[in-house]
Amino acid sequence: MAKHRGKGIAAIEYPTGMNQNGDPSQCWIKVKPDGRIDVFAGTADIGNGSKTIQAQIVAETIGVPYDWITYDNSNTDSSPVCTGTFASRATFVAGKAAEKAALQVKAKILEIAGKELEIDPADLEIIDGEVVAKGAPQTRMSISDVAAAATWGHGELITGTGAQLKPYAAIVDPETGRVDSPPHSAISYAACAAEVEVDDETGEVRVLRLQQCYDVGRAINPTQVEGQIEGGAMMGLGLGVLENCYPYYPSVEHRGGAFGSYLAPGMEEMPQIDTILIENPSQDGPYGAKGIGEMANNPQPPAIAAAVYDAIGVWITELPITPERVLRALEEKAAGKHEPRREGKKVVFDEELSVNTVSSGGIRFEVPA
Amino acid sequence: MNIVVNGTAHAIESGPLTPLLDVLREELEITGPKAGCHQGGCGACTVLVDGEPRRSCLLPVAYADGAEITTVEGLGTPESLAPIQQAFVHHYAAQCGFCTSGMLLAAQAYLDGGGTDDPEAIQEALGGHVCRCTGYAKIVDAVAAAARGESFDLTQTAVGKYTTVTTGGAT
Amino acid sequence: MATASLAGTAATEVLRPTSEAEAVEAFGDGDGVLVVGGGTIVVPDLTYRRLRPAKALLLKDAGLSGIENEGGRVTIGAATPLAALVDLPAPIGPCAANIGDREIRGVATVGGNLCAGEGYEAPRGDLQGPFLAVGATVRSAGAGGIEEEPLESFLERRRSRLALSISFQTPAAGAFAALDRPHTHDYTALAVSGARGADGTIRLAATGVGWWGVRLPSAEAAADDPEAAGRAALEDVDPQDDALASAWYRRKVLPVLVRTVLTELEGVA
Amino acid sequence: MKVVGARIPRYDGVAHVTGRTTYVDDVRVPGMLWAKALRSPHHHAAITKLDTRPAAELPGVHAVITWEDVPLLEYGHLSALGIPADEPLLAKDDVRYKGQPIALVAAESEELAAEAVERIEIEFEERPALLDVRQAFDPEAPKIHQWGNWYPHFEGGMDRRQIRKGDVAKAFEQADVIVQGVYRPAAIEHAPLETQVCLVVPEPNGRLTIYSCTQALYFSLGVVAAHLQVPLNKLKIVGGTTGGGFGGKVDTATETMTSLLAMKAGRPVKWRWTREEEFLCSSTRAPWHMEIADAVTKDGWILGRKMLTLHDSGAYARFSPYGLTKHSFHHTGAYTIPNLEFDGYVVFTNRVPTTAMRGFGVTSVSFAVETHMSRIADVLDLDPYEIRLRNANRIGDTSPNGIVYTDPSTVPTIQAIAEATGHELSAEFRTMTNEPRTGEWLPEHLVAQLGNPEEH
Repeated sequence: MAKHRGKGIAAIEYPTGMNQNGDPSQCWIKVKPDGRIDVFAGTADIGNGSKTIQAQIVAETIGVPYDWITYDNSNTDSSPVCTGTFASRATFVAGKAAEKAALQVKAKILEIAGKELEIDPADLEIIDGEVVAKGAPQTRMSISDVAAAATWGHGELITGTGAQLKPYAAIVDPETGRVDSPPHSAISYAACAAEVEVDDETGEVRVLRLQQCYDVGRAINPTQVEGQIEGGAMMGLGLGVLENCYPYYPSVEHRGGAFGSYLAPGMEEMPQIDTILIENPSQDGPYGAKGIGEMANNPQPPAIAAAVYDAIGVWITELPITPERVLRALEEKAAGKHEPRREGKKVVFDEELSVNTVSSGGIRFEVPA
Repeated sequence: MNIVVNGTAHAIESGPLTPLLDVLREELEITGPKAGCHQGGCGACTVLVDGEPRRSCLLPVAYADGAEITTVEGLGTPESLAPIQQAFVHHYAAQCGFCTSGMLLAAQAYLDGGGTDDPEAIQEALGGHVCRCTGYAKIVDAVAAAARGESFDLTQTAVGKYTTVTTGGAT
Repeated sequence: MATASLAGTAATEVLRPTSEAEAVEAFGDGDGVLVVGGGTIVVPDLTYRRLRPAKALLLKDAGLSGIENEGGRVTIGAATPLAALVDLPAPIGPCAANIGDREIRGVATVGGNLCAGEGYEAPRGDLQGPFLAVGATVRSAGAGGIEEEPLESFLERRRSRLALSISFQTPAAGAFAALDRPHTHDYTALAVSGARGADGTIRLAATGVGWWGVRLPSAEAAADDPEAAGRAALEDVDPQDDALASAWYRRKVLPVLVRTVLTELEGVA
Repeated sequence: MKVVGARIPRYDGVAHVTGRTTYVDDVRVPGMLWAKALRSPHHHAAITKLDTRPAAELPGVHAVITWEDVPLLEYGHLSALGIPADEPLLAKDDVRYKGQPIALVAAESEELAAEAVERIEIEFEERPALLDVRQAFDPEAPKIHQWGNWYPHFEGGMDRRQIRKGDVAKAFEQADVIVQGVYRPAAIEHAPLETQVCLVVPEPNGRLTIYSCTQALYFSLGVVAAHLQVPLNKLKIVGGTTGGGFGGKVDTATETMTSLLAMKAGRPVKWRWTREEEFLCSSTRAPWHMEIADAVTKDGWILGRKMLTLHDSGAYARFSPYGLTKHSFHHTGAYTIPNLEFDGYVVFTNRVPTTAMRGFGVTSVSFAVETHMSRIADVLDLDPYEIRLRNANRIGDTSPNGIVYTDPSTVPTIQAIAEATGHELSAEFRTMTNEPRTGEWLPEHLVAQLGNPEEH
């Protein structure tokens, strides 16, 4: 007849980009006669903020104010290939393509400016939308003037393209799973501590607090990173204690067909969420960025499961940790049936769930003693 | 039947049982309110009906006959954003944006009713709205900031309330 | 004109009475008539084509809204929105406050809630529980004219009646307990209401343990001992599985909520 | 640097808050028709009769399509990777999940389309359903898929994804304790606020403009072109603004069928799923069944791991083989375990096909591995932070499939959380780093797995 609090921890890792690569993203950029910059890419913005991120990368790389950039991902006629917004790749892969395209644009701007100023482009740099001679800042030319000169004087289009692709890493050994080249070019890491309160009579679990640390490589836009992490945390909370398409899995009965019967997390379930970002740069991502969009819902469920154990002394390893599962586990514990089987040096949990119990003559999980 | 939407009067041809949402979106082509579920479960279609927040997918248009409707288009324009719209931009309270118009109108009704920056009161007022992207934290922050009457810098977003950034490598 | 509505309502005759008398007449014997209170339950059913009524009776302008209190006898019009109930004493106020969110409560009506669709996959009539607990009577129209009867018997035939109002004597004390899950999104899995009348009689009722709200007579009989009453309540219910909770779980938690309500009632002078 | 690292507002933020962002459902074109689908009411059944004429004859109906209208009926989600296809765009001989599309109608209104669907005459012969992945291998299990009950097309004709590393038998022999557990995360609905939707407009030049909510414009372009057997320049996908996805909108669930309707009707057609369809008929995150046995020393080193994974793919393969492979590559989590034996199966069941969702393939294994880690700490009475730090990935360690880690952050992220929560670590764990292993952090069992991070 009480509410119990508990704490748990989990640490996770997650790859960036498609698991075995082979997933190109491309970008092309053109510069208008007044120096304003049009970026074309095929990356869908599903809310993750890739329009903003790629525009930031281009502005930074060329050296112009952010509001000089227009970004167009609207259709497959004008935009080059992007495999898609999944696999946490929109910043890491597609953002890299944008960086590469921007570097080409920058080189072209410096080349035209070099002709105009009669200075070796290698001795020029771009600062705040102006081409400036290194060491002689009084010698300068605005990018607007460079673009005008290219358009009306040199008869040139300042443009750039970029493509990012790691070739497909084929599995060469189906026995061992070894691949012929590295399949993931950056791995992101996170740790999460959860604090929960469990009502031992109704079985209700409330998540009170999530403290999380993510290695994001480089936060191109810290607010958007927080947005991914906070949104992921609530989705992870849903995975941990609320959501289930098949409430009687493996049965398909009683599926919820409405928000009233499928428990997506609501505002009132929001715990306190603390976010710590670590920037341990990746070798391959734009400005050292890694992708953290997907992993943001991975560490909460195990942290919550450990916190529930800490609170009431039962392991619930089927998700979500519903009030019913809590009460059933507590009932088993009271009946002395929740303890693992110990045999020699083996400690065996969850035997009732194992294929060894449920399959008849089909598949077994053999563990050497 | 007649309704006034964002100050403009419209004679309605749809049948009286047609949900207000479908009248707005399909007959009047006012597409700010979103059809997230047509079940009353998500709040993406919320509009103000005579100042009260209502799920437009649940309301037969006959029940809005003669009413003044405010949709997100009537809150403010891109050139002149309402404070709650500014708050959502500054606090990064919209990601995919599909829940945003309903969320904004629920928030506006909360503010119009004298709502404070108390997070629990905000959660109670907006709690029926589903957002799958943000995890709600920045939405609550935005509404609270608007309730405090803050002014908002639209050139940058707010620093997360509970965030620490450790730059410069891990080891 | 474009239409996105799935609803097959073009063929539906829409009736918009402007008084109780007109509403009663329009309803007739109720055959083929869909009553639209606030619309929060039936409009999605129209949209999803689960309802294709010959006639729809819109109650909004029928004057059936309002709350009167005459010496502790409270009468609530069937078209009164739930938002108007949240400040009523327990168990009614807390239950009303627990339904939907501000936007739903602003339009959903008492009558609609009492006549909510049956069953475990449908939104339940949450208010059936507290109104049973306070011994409410319902005034309704239909075949045979206007009649007033206890809520228990009304519930059995509510699909063929037009609820006009519901009345009850304000209890000396009341209490309400529901599962503390995210209620703004999910339907109530289980709730218990209790009331103590002026004469000390305790009445208990539950929603989420049957096809509609039910009295808990066995628990009432054991009300002196909250623990025993909780166990006894199981004799009064026949819960089933649904998307939110299993019958097993409902049986497990019903005694807890009954005990909680009775304990709270004891604490209220 | 001024722009990178800055807290710039969303590029489309003002459009979002003023309701000006145009999602697919907001696009208006004249003459548009509405689509509705006839879906399977059964989990598993043979289709014994299908007659769409009563629907086609209804005034206001402009097109009806079935499997016969699809130029290339089967094109797999992973066909681009050379993996064979198993799923017909529209059901042909049988249905294998409740909600599977069988026929579509395009009509003047959504209501009329729904009415036409109800007129389609169809008969089924129900078949037994397979729902429990653990019983899919049983001799008496119903056979539900042309390839057998589990996916048989991994490299080398393997019927499972295997990882083999080091010497597992020796690890289990040397272990002080073997901890074994079972982990079963649930199927999850993506539930983006925008349901699946697309609008296809036939253009006068013979092209199709496809307004799509896809998360992957070019991926969907390829899928539609393959089914329609047309070159890429016949199609223009318009999108890039999606009302939430979370993985579910990589499926290209509506684009091809709507294109077929638009071509047949010669009119623009919109297909917008109801929320109920989204919940009951759209693909989900997979439920997984995972069994782990770890060989552990009493001070908390994990010497070896045996693991069995059954990935509930639902009725067809979709992305599941990819997801299982990713799962296998990450089945040690944020830790270095030198001796591994992993077997994973993609198992078919009569439920809606499962697909990618946020964390695809790894959300499941993160839950299993991390809960298992907490259990091991509890069984051995060790600090749950410290056992993780002890086994943490370090620079130069190798992954299950032999990749050398170059920038792992298990150590600093856990240390940061310990500090934030006030969890006291003993000195050796407080001061350790992710630098390559030496001394006490390089016990004998971890020597052979080391790789050279410079060669990565």
